[in-house]
Amino acid sequence: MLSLLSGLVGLGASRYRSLLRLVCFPLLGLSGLAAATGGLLVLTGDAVAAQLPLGLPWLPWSVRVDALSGFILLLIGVVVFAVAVFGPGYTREFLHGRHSLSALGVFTGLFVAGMQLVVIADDAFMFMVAWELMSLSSYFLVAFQHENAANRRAAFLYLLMAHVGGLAILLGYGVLAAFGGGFTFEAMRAAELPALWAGVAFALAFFGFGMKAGLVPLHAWLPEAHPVAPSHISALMSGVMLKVAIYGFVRVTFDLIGTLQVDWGVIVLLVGSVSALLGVLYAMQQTDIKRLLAYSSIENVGVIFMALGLAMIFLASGQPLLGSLGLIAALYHALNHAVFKSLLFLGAGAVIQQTHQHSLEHMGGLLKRLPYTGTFFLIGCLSIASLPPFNGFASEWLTLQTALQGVVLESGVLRIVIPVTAAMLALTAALGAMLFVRLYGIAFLGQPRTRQARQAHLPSFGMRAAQGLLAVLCLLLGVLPALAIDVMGAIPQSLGGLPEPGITGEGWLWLTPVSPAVASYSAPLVLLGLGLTWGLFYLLLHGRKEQPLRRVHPWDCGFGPLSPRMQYTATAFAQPVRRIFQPVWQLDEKVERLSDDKSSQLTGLRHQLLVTDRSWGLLYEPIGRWVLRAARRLALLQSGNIRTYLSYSFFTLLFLLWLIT
Amino acid sequence: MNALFATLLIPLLGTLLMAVVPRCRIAGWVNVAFAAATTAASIVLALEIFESGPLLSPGKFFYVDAFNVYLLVLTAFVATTTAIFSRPYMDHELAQGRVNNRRMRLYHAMYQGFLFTMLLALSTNNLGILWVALEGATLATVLLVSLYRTPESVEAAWKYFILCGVGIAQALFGTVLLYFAAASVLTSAEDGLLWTTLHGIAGQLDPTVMSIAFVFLLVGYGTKVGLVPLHNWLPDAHSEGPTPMSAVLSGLLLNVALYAVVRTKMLVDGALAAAPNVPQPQLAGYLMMAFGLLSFLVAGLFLHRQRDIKRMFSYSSIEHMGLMTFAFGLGGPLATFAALLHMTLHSLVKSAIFVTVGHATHIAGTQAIDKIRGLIRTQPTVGWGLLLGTAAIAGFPPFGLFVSEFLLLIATMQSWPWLTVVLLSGLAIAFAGLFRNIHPMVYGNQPEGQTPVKANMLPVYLHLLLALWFGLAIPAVLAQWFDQATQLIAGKGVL
Amino acid sequence: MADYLTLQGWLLALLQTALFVTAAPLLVGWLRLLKARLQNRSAPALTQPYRDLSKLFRKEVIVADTASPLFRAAPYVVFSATVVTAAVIPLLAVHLPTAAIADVIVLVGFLALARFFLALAGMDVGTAFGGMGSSREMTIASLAEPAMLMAIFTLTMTAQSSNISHAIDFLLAQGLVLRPSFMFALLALLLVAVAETGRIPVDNPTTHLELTMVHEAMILEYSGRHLALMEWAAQLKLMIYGVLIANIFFPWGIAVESTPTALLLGLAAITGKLMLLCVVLAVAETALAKMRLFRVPGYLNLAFLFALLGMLSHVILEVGA
Amino acid sequence: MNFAQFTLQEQGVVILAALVLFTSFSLLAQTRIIACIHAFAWQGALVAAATAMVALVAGQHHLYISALITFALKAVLIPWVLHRIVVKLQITREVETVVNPSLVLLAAAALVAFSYYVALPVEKLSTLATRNTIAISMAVVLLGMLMMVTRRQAITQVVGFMSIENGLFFAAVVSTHGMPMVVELGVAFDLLVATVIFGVFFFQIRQSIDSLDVDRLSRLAESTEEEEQQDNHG
Repeated sequence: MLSLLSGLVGLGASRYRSLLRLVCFPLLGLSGLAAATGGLLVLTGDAVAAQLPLGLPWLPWSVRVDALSGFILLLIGVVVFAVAVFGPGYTREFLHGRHSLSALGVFTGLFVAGMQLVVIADDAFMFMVAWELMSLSSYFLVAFQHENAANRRAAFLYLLMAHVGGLAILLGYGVLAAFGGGFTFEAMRAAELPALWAGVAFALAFFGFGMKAGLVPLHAWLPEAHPVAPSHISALMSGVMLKVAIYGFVRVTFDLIGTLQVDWGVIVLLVGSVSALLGVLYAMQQTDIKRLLAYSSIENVGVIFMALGLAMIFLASGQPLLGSLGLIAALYHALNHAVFKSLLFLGAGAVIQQTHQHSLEHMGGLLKRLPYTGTFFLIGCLSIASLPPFNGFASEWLTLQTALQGVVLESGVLRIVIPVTAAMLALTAALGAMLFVRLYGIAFLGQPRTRQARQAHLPSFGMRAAQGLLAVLCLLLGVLPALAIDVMGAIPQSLGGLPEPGITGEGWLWLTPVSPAVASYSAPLVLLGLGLTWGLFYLLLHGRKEQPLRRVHPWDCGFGPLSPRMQYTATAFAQPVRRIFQPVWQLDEKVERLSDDKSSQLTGLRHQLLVTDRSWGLLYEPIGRWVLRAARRLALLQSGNIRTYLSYSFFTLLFLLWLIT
Repeated sequence: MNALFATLLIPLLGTLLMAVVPRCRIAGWVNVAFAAATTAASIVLALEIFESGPLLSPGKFFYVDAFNVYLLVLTAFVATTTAIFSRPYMDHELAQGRVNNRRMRLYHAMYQGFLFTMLLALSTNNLGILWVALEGATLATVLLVSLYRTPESVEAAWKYFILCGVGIAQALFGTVLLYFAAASVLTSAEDGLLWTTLHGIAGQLDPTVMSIAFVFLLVGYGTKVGLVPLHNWLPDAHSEGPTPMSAVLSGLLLNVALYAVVRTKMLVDGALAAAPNVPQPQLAGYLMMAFGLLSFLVAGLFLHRQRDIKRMFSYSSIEHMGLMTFAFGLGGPLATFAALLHMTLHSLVKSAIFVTVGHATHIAGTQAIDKIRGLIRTQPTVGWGLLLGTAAIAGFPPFGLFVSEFLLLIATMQSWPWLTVVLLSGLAIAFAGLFRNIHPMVYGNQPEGQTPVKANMLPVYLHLLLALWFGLAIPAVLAQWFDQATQLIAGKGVL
Repeated sequence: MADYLTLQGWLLALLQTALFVTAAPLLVGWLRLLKARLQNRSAPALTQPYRDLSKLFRKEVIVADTASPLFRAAPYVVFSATVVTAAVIPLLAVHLPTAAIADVIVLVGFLALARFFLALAGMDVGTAFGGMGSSREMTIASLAEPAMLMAIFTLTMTAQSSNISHAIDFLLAQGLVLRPSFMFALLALLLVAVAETGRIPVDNPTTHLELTMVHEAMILEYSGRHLALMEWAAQLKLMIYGVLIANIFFPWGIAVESTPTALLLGLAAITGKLMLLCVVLAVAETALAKMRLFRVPGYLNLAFLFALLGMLSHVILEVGA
Repeated sequence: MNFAQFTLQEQGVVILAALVLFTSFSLLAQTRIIACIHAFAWQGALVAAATAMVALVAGQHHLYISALITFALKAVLIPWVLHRIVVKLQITREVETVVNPSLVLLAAAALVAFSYYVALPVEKLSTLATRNTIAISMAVVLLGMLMMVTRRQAITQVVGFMSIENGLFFAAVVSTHGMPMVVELGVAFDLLVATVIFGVFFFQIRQSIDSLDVDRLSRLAESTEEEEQQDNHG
């Protein structure tokens, strides 16, 4: 119930310009805390339900928080809290701008409230209202810095796709409601769907939620919209909103439809793995730091959906234990992604605030100038690159373990498909590591590439604190996954009584997804081992006479001083990958030779590279063209001639008369 | 009873007064006062109806039940708020020299006259008078469309006049046929056009005549509703007239015309359902669904290529009227409830949008979409009003139109599942069409020298707040009311 | 699980790890010796790597003035991660407690962690070489990793455990079974190992020619103890792959019980296996030339193909039968 | 029922109906504006006469009033107003070219057949002697629309519009002995106002496009010319 209150608090966070930073963000923070505690209470206790005096006369909004909603609430709350700590410092730069801060405050509040309401909704109607509220308010936030035409375009695209997705979800609920005889989730749960209609409902839900979550090829809005919002909003969108979409998918498929089919799982698995791979490949070619992070969200959502697909396959083929394992893996990855992606977005926000640059090519050497942000960002990178002992690794490891259990399946085809997708996951993870080496190496290491990067200063305390909080969470969730997963154990139970997998059966030190004999992982011991070795060798090497370090210029091959321009660029770094996976992108590469007029000597080369998402040319543009062409054809009918109009009326009449006789 | 007469007489009086008194400086205020008085009277009337059930005047000339009383209130209310907006707007026009004092007089007189005809059309029991009133509404507004005397406005008015005139003539033929059908059943033909009488004997009316009559009525009143392909007058008339006129045309007149269609549909349904051996007992519903869907889709596509802001929103009106027509055609309590709700909310939101658009055109000095830029920067209240209004009209929650669209979709899902796909793609197309044009207008930097105008955004935010309220929770009184109307139309309620 | 988490087990594991770490330079020495012989050169001493390391440890540390703190931390991270990896792998005996800490996927994760920092360190100074090396290293690794995991999945699916210790146990218990899937997996893993440890034909550990180096380009700016740690880590990595291949595909001889005789036998067995493996590697390195960078994807695709074939033959030929 | 069994007056109504239909045809065929207006006046007079005849047959006294109003409005007032406007606008001599007149007349004939076909089930219902004339009145309505579709002059369009009204009125009279009085008065009032407004419009149109050719009223269109060309090319 606390969470409900928090939603209203979020709503109230809408005061005036000067008050924004003083009132709005603390309120938001309170809301986050309330949501997190509420979520945690429910996760460890019982489900809570209530009805609100809102909604249709015969269908009041009903609210219910079970373990799954509690978990997502917790996730929302944590990120919202961090964002609230981050916000006051970050929005300082807008204070003297021409942007309406009250709009920012109102819509941030509404956005958060929308997300929280989606999660606690217990009927389709309220769900949809909250869902669209979330979409709409985040749309306004995307359009916040609207003097840029690209931002407007992004906002439009976002709203359009959100709307289409929302309509699909609505239709999916419609199918369920038609068979269940009511809009409450309870009625839907009880509905007995014929296989065909269940498939339709599933397909609609997958389409709608997948669109919001950014699955390829429905992802086009995501890399456009996420980067252009203010960074703390990007963090909320990437970190939390995508999780709300995943929540919706889990709620509808696992809970409401209930009886799953193997085919669905395979589809989800395949789409997920394609998204993961394409997401990371696209991210690899981005130079805009936030765009890169947005594409990486697509990758991670793909991973989450892979785990969900596995869970569905196992559940549908009578392996509930493994199904729960996949589900937990997916949700744990969702939580982890929320934490590290918001950390990274907040870090990107701090960097952008200090350098006023979005492109990696204009950064460099920031670790020295922003030591806190740099360190926390590194932790985020390590987590998202799924390296042990950070949290990203724990959840990806669980996903891989789930995949490895594919041997128990009857179908030989699945036994092949699942390991192949697991290998794709491995490829994704490896490319992800490369991606974040690139991001971190180019932006934070090396020498500053521009004056702005050289002059970056420490961001405000709140901003650092928020990042620090999330970084600590990354580490905690990575080192003590058993504790977190133990808390999550109630979730499968709440989804139609699935069994609780014994991941944490061996105590807090160990993760044992199936049994200790099959696989085990002890992150605390890993950390201990790493620390011990490090400490030992550090002592060995430094314990004796301290050798002084000598600082010199790096080796310049004898050509004179090194300049920042000699560094490897982000584009260059990704060149091998670009070449290997060439067909994935639509590449438009131009090399222009600049020559001197008189001597016709080569004075310079200009290299231009345009990397475009293939989905545009294959999917979106044709649809847009089709609509416009249809509109143009229709417009020919409306010629402006009144006699033509009269004849329409005339022939309509004649036609109808003919029709009825 | 007295409330009803007050409701009707106040605007009639207003018409005469405004027409007679020359050069009145406070005409705008008087206009507001009359409209407000009408609203008050209509609310009193509504409360009476709510307490004591349908009201039939002694001469059986007027009949007010749950269905039309709420439309009465809505009409009077929107007319009032629009009048509030119209005062500064028309002053601005006068200052700009686009109209002179004589035309202002005409404008105010016709404003009240239009209100009167609409209220008359809604409250009368006689289908003939309904026709007369609707034709009267056309006549009252046609001169207002050409108020600016530009070539475009004259052309628009001419088209409006001719197309609606012809259309409504067809409706009269339908009415004659109705009367004919009734006369062959009734002993005293005098009552043959009274809706109450007709409704009572609907089962005995000849199905063939009724279906022919319905075709004529549908085409006739459908022209006024703006159903594709009879809609051609609508965008012209809306875009060229003064903006307050567009607001009431879009928000109210279309409703009244649709009201007429629905009333006749009830009769035809009754006749066809009772008769044996009718090949298609739901003929009226099917026709309305087909027209509604066609209008909805075509208007949605047209939205994509608009260059004039008011024209664009008039296509949006066509789209929504199509949706309502579809919903009424679908029948059934849920769809009917949705249609009634949609009607109310569309009126509120669309008139709010037109009010905002009026201010926006004053700010930019033009109606051309590609000239209107950066509204949020220039005047945030107008910019946000337009943006929120558009979001509301596009069916985004928490605004009420979402609720009605949701209900409609669900109703469609129950009886025609495959049509939902069409509806959804239509909604998406229309939505994209609206926003692709709205975006550059509200966002971005303002052009040089663009300054705010004196705007009265009270009506806009009042309407939007109402729409928001209905979206979050329909007040119990109103829900009861809608439900009564639903019971009248669809036979049973949803509550 | 608790049955072998004994103090004795922990001690044994520590010992084994220490042995692993100290033996790594020896393996490299042996390999260099073999290669020199094969190429008709006079060979350095077997202990030459140790001498190199101790020299580096004693030398003064020079750090570029553009370097950030990460530059100095990286060698420790790389080395620790590699050591922890080594600790997980059964060298002499199975059923050691360290084996339970991490399964084979985590092992890949450790290596990735080391590589991550290595690549970052390469980019830290801000010269062109470092970035180039990092870019190439990460590209190769990201292609090698799926092939490696695919090969490993074949094994784990056969053994129904991704825990190396358990898998070896399982294979030992089965005795000698000729599995087609293992053949392919072995081939795949060999190819991957060559790529991952930076050997010819993918990389040349001895070159410092600007445009061809990969691993060396990243550690170009290191000196003194930092360089020593980096080199040592690289040597460890070679040994890790060697031991993995040797003990998984040819598990015989490894100690199942922790008695001194069994352990000694295990030591002898692994020494023999590694020596043989080095011979194979040395022959291959002598016979082959380093290939161009953009031939590497093809090479790794071959590895992936082998791994995939292994998987397919496992599913089709071995499970059904 | 045999036609011969009708009373004389009833036969008179039918004959008048035929004449009304004929005037509709002549309206369609007329190219000169003045002649059109005259034909329209005749039609109005015939409808009024028919109304009076029906009043006589049925003994409905209020129909006499209707007949009177009709006569005054449709045979005298409206034609007179139109005539004056034509004179004022100096287009008395204007001749309108009708696209393919013979085709139009053929279509008109087809429309008559169609209205008969549509009205057939309706006529079975009525007990009135004049029921056959429903088809005629429907035909008059449709012919009026046809006229509006084929004519380009604003004035002839108005004439077409008025002839539709004639058809409607005629239908009301012959099928049901007229609508209730209050409705008829309302309709007449509307018609009167409409005539005035039409008059106003003629001048406005004339002012804005310097002609009364409605085809030139096409500024407000959805498709632009460039696009049409583009479409033709593409």
